[in-house]
Amino acid sequence: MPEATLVEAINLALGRAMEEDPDVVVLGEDVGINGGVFRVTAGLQKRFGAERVLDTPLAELLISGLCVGMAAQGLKPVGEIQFMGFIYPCLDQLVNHASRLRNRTQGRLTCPMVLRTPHGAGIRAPEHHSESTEAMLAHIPGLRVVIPSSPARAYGLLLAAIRDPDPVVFLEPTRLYRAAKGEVEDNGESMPLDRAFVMRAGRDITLVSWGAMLKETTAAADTLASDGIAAEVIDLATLKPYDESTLLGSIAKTGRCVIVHEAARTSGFGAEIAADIAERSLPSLLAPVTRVTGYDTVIPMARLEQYYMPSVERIATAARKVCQFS
Amino acid sequence: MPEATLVEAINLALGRAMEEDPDVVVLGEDVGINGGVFRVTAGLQKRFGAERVLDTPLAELLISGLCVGMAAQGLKPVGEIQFMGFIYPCLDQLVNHASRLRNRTQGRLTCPMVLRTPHGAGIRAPEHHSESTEAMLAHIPGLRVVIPSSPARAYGLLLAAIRDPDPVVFLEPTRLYRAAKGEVEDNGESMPLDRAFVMRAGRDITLVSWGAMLKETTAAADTLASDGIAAEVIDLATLKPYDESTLLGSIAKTGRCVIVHEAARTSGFGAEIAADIAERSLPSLLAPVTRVTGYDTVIPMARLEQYYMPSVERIATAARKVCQFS
Amino acid sequence: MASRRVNQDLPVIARFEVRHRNYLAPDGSIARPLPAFTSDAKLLIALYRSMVFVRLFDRKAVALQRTGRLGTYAVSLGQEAVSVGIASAMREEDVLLPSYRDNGALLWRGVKPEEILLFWSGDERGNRFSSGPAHDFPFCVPVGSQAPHAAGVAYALKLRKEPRVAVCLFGDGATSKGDVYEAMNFAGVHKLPAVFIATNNQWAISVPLRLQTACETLAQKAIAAGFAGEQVDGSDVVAMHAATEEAIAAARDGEGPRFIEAVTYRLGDHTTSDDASRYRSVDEVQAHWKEEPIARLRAYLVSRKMWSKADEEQLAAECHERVEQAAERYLATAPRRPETMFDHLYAELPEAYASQRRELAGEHDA
Amino acid sequence: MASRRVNQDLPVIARFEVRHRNYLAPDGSIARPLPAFTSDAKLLIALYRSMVFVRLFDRKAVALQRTGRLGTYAVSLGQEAVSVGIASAMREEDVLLPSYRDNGALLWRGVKPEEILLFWSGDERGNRFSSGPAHDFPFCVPVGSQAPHAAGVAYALKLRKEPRVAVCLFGDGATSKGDVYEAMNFAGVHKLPAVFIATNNQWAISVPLRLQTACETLAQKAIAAGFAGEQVDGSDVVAMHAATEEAIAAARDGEGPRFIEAVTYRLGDHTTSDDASRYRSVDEVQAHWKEEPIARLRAYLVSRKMWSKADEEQLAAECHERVEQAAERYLATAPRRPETMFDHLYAELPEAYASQRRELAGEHDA
Ligand SMILES: Cc1ncc(C[n+]2csc(CCOP(=O)(O)OP(=O)(O)O)c2C)c(N)n1
Ligand SMILES: Cc1ncc(C[n+]2csc(CCOP(=O)(O)OP(=O)(O)O)c2C)c(N)n1
Ligand SMILES: [Mg+2]
Ligand SMILES: [Mg+2]
Repeated sequence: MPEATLVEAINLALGRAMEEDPDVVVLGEDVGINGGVFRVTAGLQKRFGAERVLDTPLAELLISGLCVGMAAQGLKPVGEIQFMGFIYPCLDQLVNHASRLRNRTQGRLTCPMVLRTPHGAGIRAPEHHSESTEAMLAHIPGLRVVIPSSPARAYGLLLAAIRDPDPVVFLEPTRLYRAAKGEVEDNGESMPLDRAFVMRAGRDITLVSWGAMLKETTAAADTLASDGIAAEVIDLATLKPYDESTLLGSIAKTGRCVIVHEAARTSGFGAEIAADIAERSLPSLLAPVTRVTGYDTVIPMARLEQYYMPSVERIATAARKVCQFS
Repeated sequence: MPEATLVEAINLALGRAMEEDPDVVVLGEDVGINGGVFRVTAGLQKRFGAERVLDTPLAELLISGLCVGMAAQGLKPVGEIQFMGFIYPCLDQLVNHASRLRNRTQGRLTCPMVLRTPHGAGIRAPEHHSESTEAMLAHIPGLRVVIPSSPARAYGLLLAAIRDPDPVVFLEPTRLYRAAKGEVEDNGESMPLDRAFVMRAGRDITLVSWGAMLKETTAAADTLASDGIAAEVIDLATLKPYDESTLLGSIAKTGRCVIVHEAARTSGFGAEIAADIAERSLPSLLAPVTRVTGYDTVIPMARLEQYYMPSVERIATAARKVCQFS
Repeated sequence: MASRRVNQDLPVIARFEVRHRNYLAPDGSIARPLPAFTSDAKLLIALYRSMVFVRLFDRKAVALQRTGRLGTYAVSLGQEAVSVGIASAMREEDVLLPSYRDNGALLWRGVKPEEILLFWSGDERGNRFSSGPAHDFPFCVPVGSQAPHAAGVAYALKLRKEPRVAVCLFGDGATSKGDVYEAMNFAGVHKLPAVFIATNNQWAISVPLRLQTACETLAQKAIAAGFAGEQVDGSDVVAMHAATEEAIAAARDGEGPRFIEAVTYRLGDHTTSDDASRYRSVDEVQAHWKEEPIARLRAYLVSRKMWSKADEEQLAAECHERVEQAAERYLATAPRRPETMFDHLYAELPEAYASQRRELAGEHDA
Repeated sequence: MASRRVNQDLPVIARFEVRHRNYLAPDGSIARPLPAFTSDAKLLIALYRSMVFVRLFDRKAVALQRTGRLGTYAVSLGQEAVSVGIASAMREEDVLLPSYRDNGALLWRGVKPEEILLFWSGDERGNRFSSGPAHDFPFCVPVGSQAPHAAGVAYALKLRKEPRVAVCLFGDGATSKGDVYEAMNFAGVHKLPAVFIATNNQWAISVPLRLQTACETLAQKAIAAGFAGEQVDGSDVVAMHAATEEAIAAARDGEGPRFIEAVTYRLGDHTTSDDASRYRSVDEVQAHWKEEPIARLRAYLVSRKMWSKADEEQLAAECHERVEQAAERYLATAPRRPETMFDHLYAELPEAYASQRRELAGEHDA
């Protein structure tokens, strides 16, 4: 199977989706001739024309609102927001319209759109370019929130997101765009939007994460292995709705859990998972569910960002503590 | 002491703050001669003039952005968003600017603003008028999020919010605007922004809530009392930063906890509290921390809203189940 | 212009103008030569009947609200010519994106009055439009947020080369929202088949136009989007119909978007929750009663012998009957079961939320 | 106008125009009579020196970035006259709200070059402006979001009756954002002391102006906000200074806001992360080199014998020296300790987050 980076895998999925369905339209700032600032849409405008691969004016609210209007007319728009720090003007459209158009009209109008955006820090980008506020999105009923952590999952999940009849926010770990490489078969096969991926089986502790933090989480599992601790590593992949049964099943086995995410701790999506575990799995818990997260401060610019993001060491230390708890 | 409704208490606090500090400015849609659609700002324009009590154009992004600019120049703007369903266009300004202006400039420019908005359902208002998305706000580092549940607390907390040197979002339970009555002394005394209120002491279970849901939560505590269950009722009042020590102290005593909020369950602020308890208080927990919340669907319009919001019965049933757990 | 003008020595590189359209004067006399379609008596009478029906429908809705049988309601009293003039100039396949005060447009488009009542009672089923054009958007409550949808719809229509037009309605207050500006600007770039219409009823709840904008016309807002705007007497249904028809025709022919400012007046309260006497004088309202659209068209029709007292009485009776029957059907609508609040959340309810639906249905999970 | 025009029989009720300002032609000759301030040779030379310094500073910044000693950087190559022309027309007490490409304005206002470098290295301390006007805003990265701040600042200035003006800078791309429109519209309503300036460098990263808007000028965007806009040759520092000075004077005198479109060209890549050759031709860029502001002013100064080759050499040496020293001071800046990321989050760090700070500092909670 051919190797692809995350960028290439997403590009393949977009091309495939546009190929097989003339209703798929890609829009956003610089997605055309420039192929996106990360080159994710490279070549698409040439292949599918400027009407279907469309450079919008610089206006994020507009991009999200256009998607709603297009989708209501039966197109399948895939909007791009250049960085997650610029997604906030879309929230009105996501909360008040995209996520509820089907419900508001009792199924008469629907909103099969995807909004893609790079997610997270770690590439020494300028101010406001390092956001990871997936928890806000996960709170919105009617939305789906997806975040792949490998090229293959990016390909399969994006295809699923585009084919899904409801609105999906698709978060792309910026830090993995070029760093993550893996085999991707461009076979048009999608992956389920409600399934977590068990990346590694283990019986002592469950480590759950998503997006770029899977990297440090997996590395922490390696460290733990050398201590004789067998960690099960779960990539949540879809945050909303998330796959409780895989997660709770794992915890039924291990009794211990560390949740890792890059976003600020307070009211981050880790809280939802920890709360769910605490409510449904208390009897099987052998130790407190622990979150290793970004800090409750503004994510610093490039010079300090590495201290903000959970490190392998922080994760491993927390996991050891959880394992020692009795 | 004189009695006041929640509306009147907030009006008193605004009047007091404007009286004592000429930098306080009130702005929003219809806050002038109309006194706000809920009459919260009634009479203020007459007292303080149209320059300090200012009807803005219909533009929520603008209102929040004006507040940032005014605050950076040393004013203390109090912006009003007419309903929480219209706060989303403010998120860009709240996340990217208000909450981080101090940090971005390392203390050179600051943002002492308050953004007030009605919160929650239950008054049979039109579509999009019943939102309670406090969890999104609580995720933003640098912000404070406050929600009173009585006239006295509304008065004291709003004064504190206005005097606070940092941005505060002040959520006002719509359902209590006229329904809540209580003694309010217009003495200019503020209440601390980082303290929860123990509304009722009890040793068997901790019920924690905020805003309008305190009503049903307290009623549930009454029901439980008649079953011989002594519930401790906590009004969190400030969600960000929230008063962990009061809450964890209560749980150390009771070992059982039910969290009640109106917002959708997934990634609601109840998740944060439950996660925190699970992480820090596991050894004292006698039962799973349970959330009684709005459902994970779009809040229905008037005809079904009462089925969406947690009822006294749902709370009491959950609490009984928690108390029976062993 | 209010402020000191830009240095007058400099050369002018672009000029713009705004025109005004009005055919029927407030007293029903002819202000300027009428457009050709006015020779179609059937159409004029249909416009008249429709406006009268809207007014009676509004009145009934308020009565229902006052007696606790309807939620907050937004009347269009005084603005009937806007909704009706616009809707009557659209084809069925065109797409309407209405604001919450455009009952008249929905009714003309074939939405059942009982569905409109159902919506305002707080029931999502009111947006099903079981008999109207299935592609129309429901009332939009977040002011101005429907404008980007209109641009998206129009883009889809253009992409598919369908000869259809998106017609987007909003108020004077909405013109202050960035949403509307961003959408119009985009429509300009792509010459989309879209018509944007601002109903300038002078007020956004209690905020008068002069606090909304320093512009002397709203029509000039289109200049910033790179296309033409015109101002229309929005209490003159002939002018509204003519202006909309021309704009839609141009849009359909691929000439791009148009903007219309419909100048009218909200004679009623903002909604049933509002008390307009708090912020505007009775005199102001009275003065505007002289311009209202129904008496104006009636005066014209009567002067042309196209309408009689008997016609009026018959119409009143007919409208009364239709409204009452609609109200009855509305009141007889069986309530939704609570758990149906999950039924249109997603195409298929994810298992993660299915247990919540079961809880609401009273089925307890094992 | 591209589209079929509004019915030409209708009466015109409002007219608008846009004027263009340019004094120095691209070759440095005089295109129209110069404004009075140009008799002040010292000022002209200061403008020149400042533009040259900005260009060298930019070049150094790029060199630092290319060698891994600076983060992503946005050069202003070709646009130096905009920043410098504007800043030189401001008083110290006026408030600048810059975009991320306005290095020249910050430098003129007294911000230390090493602080600007510190900012672009990804260090918040670069926004301290320890030697510049403490009330100026830092660079704004979320495009257009500074415009509402400018309106808020101007409102505060007006409320306090301070004779100061807010000056807000953004790009052509930013004019598509609702933020900018909402802010300008509000400034119009209250006749605020604010000047909004769009640097139209023809590109927003890879998006050319024609995909940004259908408007033939950006200056006409102000018409929708109810005030005057003018178009200025943004590669002519004399025109930029004059236009800004007039606009600020009008604003300071209580005549309300102004809008300026500064037409120029971005000769460099969007940022050091961009490769402009992907979306525009070398020919296009070459053509614009003929209009660039520094050669233009130098040609004028030389033709007036106000500037010599020796002056140029001395200036180059001086600038080099200043830039190198600034770079050294920047590189010598001690890094922040990680836990300081909490130090300016709130006026006082709430206890709830204090333990996180301690964790970062390596102090473990008991
Ligand atoms: C985004 C948003 N902000 C505030 C409101 C509350 N609100 C409802 S109608 C209205 C005034 C609208 O005025 P206008 O656009 O002129 O329309 P009109 O009501 O006059 O028809 C306001 C402020 C809202 N519905 N949406
Ligand atoms: C709200 C927002 N969206 C997207 C971006 C990413 N971005 C940075 S600069 C830029 C183009 C800006 O163009 P323009 O306003 O013309 O300014 P210029 O860069 O040409 O100076 C974009 C899209 C951003 N910074 N902010
Ligand atoms: Mg209005
Ligand atoms: Mg540009």
